[in-house]
Amino acid sequence: MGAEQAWLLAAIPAGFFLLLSFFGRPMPRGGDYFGVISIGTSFVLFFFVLADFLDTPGKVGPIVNSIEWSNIGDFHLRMGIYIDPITITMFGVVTTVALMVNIFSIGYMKGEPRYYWFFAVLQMFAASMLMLVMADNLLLVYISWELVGVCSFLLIGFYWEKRSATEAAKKAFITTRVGDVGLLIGIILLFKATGTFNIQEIIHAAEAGEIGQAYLFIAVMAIFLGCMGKSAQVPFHVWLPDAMEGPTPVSALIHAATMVVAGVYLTARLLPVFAVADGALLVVTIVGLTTALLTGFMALAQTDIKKVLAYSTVGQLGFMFVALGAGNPSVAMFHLATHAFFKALLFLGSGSVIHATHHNQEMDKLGGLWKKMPITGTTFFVGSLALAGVIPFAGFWSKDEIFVALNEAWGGWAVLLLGLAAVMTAFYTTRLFIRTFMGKPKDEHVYEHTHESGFVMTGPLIFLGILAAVSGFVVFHGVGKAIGFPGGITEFIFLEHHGPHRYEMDWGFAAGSIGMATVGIWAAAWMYWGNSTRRSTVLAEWSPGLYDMLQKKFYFDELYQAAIDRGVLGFSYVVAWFDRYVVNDTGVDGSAQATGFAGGVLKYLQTGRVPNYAMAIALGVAGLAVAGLVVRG
Amino acid sequence: MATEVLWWIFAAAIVAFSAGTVFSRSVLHSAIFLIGSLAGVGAMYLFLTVEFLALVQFLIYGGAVTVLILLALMLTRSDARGTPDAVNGPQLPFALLVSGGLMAVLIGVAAGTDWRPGGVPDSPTNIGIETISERLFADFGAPFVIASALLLVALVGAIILARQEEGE
Amino acid sequence: MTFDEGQGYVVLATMAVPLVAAFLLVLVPGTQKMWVRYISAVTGAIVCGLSIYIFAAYQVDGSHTQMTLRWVWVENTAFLGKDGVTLYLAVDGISSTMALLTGVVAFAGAIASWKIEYRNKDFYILYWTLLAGVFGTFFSYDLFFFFFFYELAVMPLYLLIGVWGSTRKEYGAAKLTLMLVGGSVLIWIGVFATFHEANLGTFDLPKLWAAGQDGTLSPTFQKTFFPMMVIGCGVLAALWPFHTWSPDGHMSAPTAVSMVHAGVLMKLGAFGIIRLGIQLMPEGAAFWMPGLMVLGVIGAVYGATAALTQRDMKLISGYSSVSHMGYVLMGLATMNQIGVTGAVLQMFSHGVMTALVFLMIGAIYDQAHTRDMKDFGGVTRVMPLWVIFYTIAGLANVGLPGFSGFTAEFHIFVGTFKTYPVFGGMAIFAAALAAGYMLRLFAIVFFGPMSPRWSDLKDLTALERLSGGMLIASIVMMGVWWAPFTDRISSAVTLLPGVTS
Amino acid sequence: MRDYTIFIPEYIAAGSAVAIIGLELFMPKFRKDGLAYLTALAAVAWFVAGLFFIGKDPKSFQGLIASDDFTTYFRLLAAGIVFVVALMSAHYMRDRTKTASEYYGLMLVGGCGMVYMAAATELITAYISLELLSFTLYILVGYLKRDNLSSEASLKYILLGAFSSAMFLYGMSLIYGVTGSTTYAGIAEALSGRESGTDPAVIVGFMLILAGVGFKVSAAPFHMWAPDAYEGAPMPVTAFLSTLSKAAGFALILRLFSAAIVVDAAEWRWAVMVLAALTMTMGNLIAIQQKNLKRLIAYSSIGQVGYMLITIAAIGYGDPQGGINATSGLLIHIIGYVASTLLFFTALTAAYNKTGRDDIDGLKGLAETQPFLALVITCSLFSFAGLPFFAGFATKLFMFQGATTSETMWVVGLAVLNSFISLYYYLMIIRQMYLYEPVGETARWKVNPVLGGLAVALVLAVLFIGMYPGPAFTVSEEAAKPLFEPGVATGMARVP
Amino acid sequence: MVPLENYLVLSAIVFALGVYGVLARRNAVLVLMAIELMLNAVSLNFIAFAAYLDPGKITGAIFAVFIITVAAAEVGLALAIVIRLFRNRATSNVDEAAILKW
Repeated sequence: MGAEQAWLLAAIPAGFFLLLSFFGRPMPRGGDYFGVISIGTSFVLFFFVLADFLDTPGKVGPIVNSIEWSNIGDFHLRMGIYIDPITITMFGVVTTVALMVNIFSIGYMKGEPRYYWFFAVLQMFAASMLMLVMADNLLLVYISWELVGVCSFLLIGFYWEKRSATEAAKKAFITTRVGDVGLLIGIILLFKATGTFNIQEIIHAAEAGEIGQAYLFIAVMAIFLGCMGKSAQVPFHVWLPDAMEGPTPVSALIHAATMVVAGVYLTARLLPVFAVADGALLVVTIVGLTTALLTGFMALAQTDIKKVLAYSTVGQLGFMFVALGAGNPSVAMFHLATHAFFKALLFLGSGSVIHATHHNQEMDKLGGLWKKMPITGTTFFVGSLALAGVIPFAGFWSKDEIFVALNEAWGGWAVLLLGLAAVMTAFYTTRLFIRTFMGKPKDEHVYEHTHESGFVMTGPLIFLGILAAVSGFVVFHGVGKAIGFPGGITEFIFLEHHGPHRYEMDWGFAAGSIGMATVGIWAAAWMYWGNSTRRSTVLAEWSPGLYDMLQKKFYFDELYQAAIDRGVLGFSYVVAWFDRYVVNDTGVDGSAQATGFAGGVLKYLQTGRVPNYAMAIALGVAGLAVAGLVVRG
Repeated sequence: MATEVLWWIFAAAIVAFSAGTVFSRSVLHSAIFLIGSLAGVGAMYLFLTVEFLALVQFLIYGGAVTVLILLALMLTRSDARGTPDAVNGPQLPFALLVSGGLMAVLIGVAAGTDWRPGGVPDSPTNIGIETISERLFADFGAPFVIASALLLVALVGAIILARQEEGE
Repeated sequence: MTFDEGQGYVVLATMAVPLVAAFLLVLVPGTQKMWVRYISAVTGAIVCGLSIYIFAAYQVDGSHTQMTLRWVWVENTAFLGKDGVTLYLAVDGISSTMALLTGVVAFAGAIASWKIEYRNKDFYILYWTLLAGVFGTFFSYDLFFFFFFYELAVMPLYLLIGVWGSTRKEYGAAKLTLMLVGGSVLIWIGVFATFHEANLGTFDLPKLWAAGQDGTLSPTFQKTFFPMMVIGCGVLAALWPFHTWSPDGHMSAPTAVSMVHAGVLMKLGAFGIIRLGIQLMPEGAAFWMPGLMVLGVIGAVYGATAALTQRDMKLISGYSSVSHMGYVLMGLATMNQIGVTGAVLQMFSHGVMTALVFLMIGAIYDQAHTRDMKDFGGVTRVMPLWVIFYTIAGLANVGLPGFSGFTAEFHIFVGTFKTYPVFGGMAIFAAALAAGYMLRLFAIVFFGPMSPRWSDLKDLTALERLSGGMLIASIVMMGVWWAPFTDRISSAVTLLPGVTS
Repeated sequence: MRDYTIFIPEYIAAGSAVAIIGLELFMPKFRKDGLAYLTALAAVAWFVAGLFFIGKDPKSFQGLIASDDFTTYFRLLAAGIVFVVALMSAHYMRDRTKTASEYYGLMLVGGCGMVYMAAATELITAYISLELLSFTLYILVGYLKRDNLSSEASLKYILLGAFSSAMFLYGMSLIYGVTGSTTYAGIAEALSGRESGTDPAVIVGFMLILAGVGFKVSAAPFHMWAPDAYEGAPMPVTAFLSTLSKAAGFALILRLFSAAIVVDAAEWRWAVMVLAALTMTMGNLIAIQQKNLKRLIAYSSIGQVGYMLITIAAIGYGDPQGGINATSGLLIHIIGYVASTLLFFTALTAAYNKTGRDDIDGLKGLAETQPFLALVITCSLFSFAGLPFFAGFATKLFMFQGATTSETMWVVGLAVLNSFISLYYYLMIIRQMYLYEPVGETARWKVNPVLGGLAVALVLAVLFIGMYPGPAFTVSEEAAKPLFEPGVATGMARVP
Repeated sequence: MVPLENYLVLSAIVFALGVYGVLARRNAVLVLMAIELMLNAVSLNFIAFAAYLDPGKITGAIFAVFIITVAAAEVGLALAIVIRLFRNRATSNVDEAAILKW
């Protein structure tokens, strides 16, 4: 199989989606094995694609394969795939994580209602996501983008009997949809300027300066709005924590590793266009920074394991945007990949905990679980270290790269701000780990019944744990070469736009990174180590208001609620009222009633008396005669 | 000259009788005024030298029609002497206004029209009975026939409507 | 043998079969309810098959007008010259698409009405008469017959809604009928004026179109009467602010009527704007289209906004129809190829998805006798298939890729952006509002805890599945592979006067 | 030139009338519905005799009466109306009167009156024919003499009729004074010989004539007798009034206006337009508020008159070809309107014979108890409203199209708007029949076979005209042509 | 001699008085009488025109003959109807015969 047939990666899961959704229910075990087979096939195919790509003789170049989709006059729409290193990176990330999540789910979801449906949608999700990353045109990107959103909606709302799940699903869909308004506008604006949806052609046009600056800025900002929505950047971040209402494997797959990075992916894909538009990159940086910082703060005070991880995800996405804002897509993609592995690990780990403790995800009731769940605990520990950016785990390398790139692009102030975010990352990660796995159990009853999960769940944890530990090393030239990338992995990633570039350790930044991680970890350890609650409440005591604000996530939800209630729904009530009473009752019914009323009045002219009738005749005659004399005479 | 004076007297009488017909409070008086007015018009036909029509007017109108009307008045009023017949109160002023206006318009038309571009003769030409009969029977046969049907219809209609049925 | 020969009878048959069915049904005794149903189902199948044939057999590369049939009706009498009134049936790319829509929806509606017990014979007679009118309008190339069938399509609605409807049915029926006929009144005046102004002694539309383009219909005339035609047709297309029959009418109408009405009849209005507006009065169109654009945008945003807070499921769909027809009008108002093509796509798309929505609402209303969203919750537990069907319809409504709604809206947006970027942005915003009201409905009705009151609701019947399945197939077909549609539509759109590429 | 043969059809009609009256006189026991069938037979004979006159060279009787296609058209129409109304009356009159022969005889004579109105080419003849028809109608309206409403209606009708014919006569006298002639051709010649038409006598004369004929066809504000007379009259007479009397009025108007005074059309066409606008608006608006069906149809027919008057105005605005167009439009609409009205009254009579109610509520639930009649009534109402498949659609469309000129455009628009308003009250009737349950007895009942057959025939006619108006339209055009042939009218409108 | 206009004016006055009578009187018979006045005025008009302007053909005079005929017949018929109403309703006042209205 060649890379031209990469569309099979998406087509196979899509086919399995249809299979499972139509026939999954009566299958033994809901056909969960088909899920593994489907994603597994894609996972295997990924290696074929990669190999084919690397084997392309001569200069390694993008692979394009497109067909004509529709014609309207001189508007020809082509649909196709475009395979370049970014795509392949995404292939790897998506198929790997999806496979792990599928396997994990077999254990985790056992006994749930609509078991087959869960797997069906997972396939659809994988298919859409894979289609998204290989699309050669923005229209196809948008199509898959929306399909991904729908799958997310279906999966968040998987427990639809719960109101909160339903609400969360709705919120996720609508929030991202608002961003999508921007995305669609941006796509169409770019189309209007260039006459094509093809990404490469748009990039060429933009780089050739065919599009006006202001116009281009508006267009890319509109597209960026969509990316912000999908990647839950401030102020669209509110849906992601709520999305944790979905089953935990879903959180791992969608809301940590793959779907939410679609925004990052698209921005990376279009970064050359962003780069042309003055100021666009600065906006991206600022949004990324703000998100990283704010969500860092928000995560500090959360007590729900998954919520902490959710905010952490948003924050890490902020990091990626910062990297993009620095004009360095390869670094962003690198962090994207490492983050996908360790965040999937963390989520699956937390899923394992939740599963083991019978759906308990409050830190306040957990503690000391390492003893009971050694594998989960260990892998979780690895993941935490990677997230916190401890050398030599994966997160360290990618974050370090971001700092370097950021420094090159925007200078020290940005690095400092991002550093603060990194400190907080280390802090809440440590807090999470300590409070869940260390110390004494806070709720004996929960603790009693906890047990280690089965191999179907721990297997993926171990696999991801290994990746989280070592995947950062590919940054080294030698490692890349060793695992088969000619010219090293950097050359692979930095194809075309930036030219070959060798990673070199900048020990200054590395030291800084290590320092930040240490500070965060130390602070958290100081507060939460042991069983003393005295220190852990130090912030709440010092400033209850601030603590409250952190816990309430800077009141974003309340603000939105008010805006929607008062603003949108209020406006809707006004419009509905206007429609009912002004347009309908007054305008339409009113004119009907007026007609009827006129008839009701006029009919009383008909008095039934001959003299009156004769009077009408006489008046008519006299009137006509006089009018005739006046008009004509 | 004398004819003119006489004409004016008759004209005044016609107007007066007509006014009496429509203004009189008593129906009986009205009927009598009507006879006067009709007779006056008949006289006018004499002025216009259409003796035959004057005769018809006296006979049919002065005789038959008024008798019929008087008969109807008798039949439809409990007291034949005729109590004052109230007029249509609320409409009265408008009736005056409208008929006055109509009168003004018609008088204006009569006076303001150039009836014949070459000028109207001063006096009427004598219309002999022969001319009338010739025209009526030779040239207007069709309406004459239709008019006979019309009279038949009126006859039949008056009979079936006025005929008393058993039980009345 | 050229393709055209003999094909005109297919078009005639498509229009005539419903009429024949109506006549046959008159002869069937009213007590034979099953016979009535069988006849209707067979008729539906035939009509659907014929319309699919018309769609499939339409030759994209062939001449613009295909499958013509001409029978002289009245000519060389008084003011009528040669070809005065002819039964001139033909299809172009647009009407072949519309025929497909009508065929599918008609069949679906016929099956969906299987449950009707009360005087079902009369119901089907009126139903098929209405559909004959719809087909006739789509196929007519003669102004007289265009108007004839246009009125015919409106006429049976009063009784269909008044007798078999629900929820203030008399009011809804009367308002709907009167407003629609009120609209056709304006068209009527336009017809008189056009005939008089062209002074060709013929109602033949191609000749009149030619007159509209070569200036026989003077620019002043066109500018004067274009608004009349467009508002007249626009009433049926739920042009803001003449849309208020839509929510109330749909609320009152029985299932199949809602399906056909929202699915097909509203398209007649937009179709009329193409035929009698753009094609007949290109100068007027050029002058007035910005105005139509504004009204379309208002309708799109307004309908979506008003739908946000409705409680009756049918009202939501009623308002969303206003919104979606607003897109159609916008697409037409763009006067460029992509936009107008998008408008026709949207006509098809809105037709099938709205029909599906109303089919679903009918399916639950027949059992629950309420459509108030607040009464429901967690219906998924008892009616999972219903929920899936409704969800597909809803997502198509929202403009989700993979379903027809996206295809259509996307083209409209692209077209709109070419000329009116700001309005395009507002329209896209309205599409986001669509997500708001649709998901609100999903959340309230489908999800959440289920009230025990609904525990004995039955899922879709086999007939409803068949009916809905056809509609879903159409939705998905257009959503995934729209080239067959765009090929046909754009072949016709290219030739519309004043439409830029 | 006295060619008595041109009256043969009317001899048949009038002779039958006398024979029928005589029959009952001498055979008082003769079945009263039998009289109706005899009348219908006479009408058929009349009709068949009339058929022989189609397309013959126009003949004139002393220059007063023309026997051309126009006349023949109304001859056939009159025979047809009498035929239908006679059949419609059979049971109705049998149950309500002691003697019926006069009724049928008068009906035939009234039909002759209509023919002469159409045929008259001279004022005296026209006037006498008009009175002939009016007299029969006065009597027929009051024929149920024990009925309060019937005699009241008759009284109103005759008083106002006489009043307006006095107006009409005064107008004629003024025109005669100006032109010195009473023949249409003479009037036209004299008028075109005058330098200007703006003499007050001409203008006022036209207006008075307009008032007179306006009364006949019940144009506002001369329409007020119509609802009362319609409501009070026996039901078949209402049908007779609303078809034959209206058609006759338009026959007279068409001949008079197109042949005689079209020369000075500038003086009256605006007034006709104003009357048309006023008439249709008044009729339709008031009709909305009616409860009684006969009264409602009265107002609705007033609305129809408003539409028809537009064509008269259009004749004034057009050249001869335009006149033919407008006239043929009007004539075809008269066919459609007459057919629909007769259909309506046939069904209504059938229902009335059973229920004895003529108000809208009386039709409640008719679709349950007698679906056939409900369907028939619906057809007729849809035809009135101008909905497709029914005569009203095609005929109204052709009429309006024929009447459309640049100047009359606004009234045509108003007319279309009005026909929209009319839809509302037609729907009100349909609503009673279809949307409500019957009150009282809900069992099905049978329609009298004669009425049923009549209704079927009329429905078919209405459908035929609606779906294939070609033949009717051709006939109408042939009938319209004689009016505008050179030599009949000396010229068309002076350019204002 | 008396000019034509005099007759016409006289006729106009009588006609207008007749109109007034129709509009103002309640009794049906009186209304009829007023109508007779109007018809007389018309006849006068016709005859005057005939005598002055159309002495050769005297169509107007013929017209007057017919008018008189019709008027007589009309009176007869109308009175029969008035009597019919009187029998039914015991009134001959036109404004009391107003069941039919609106």
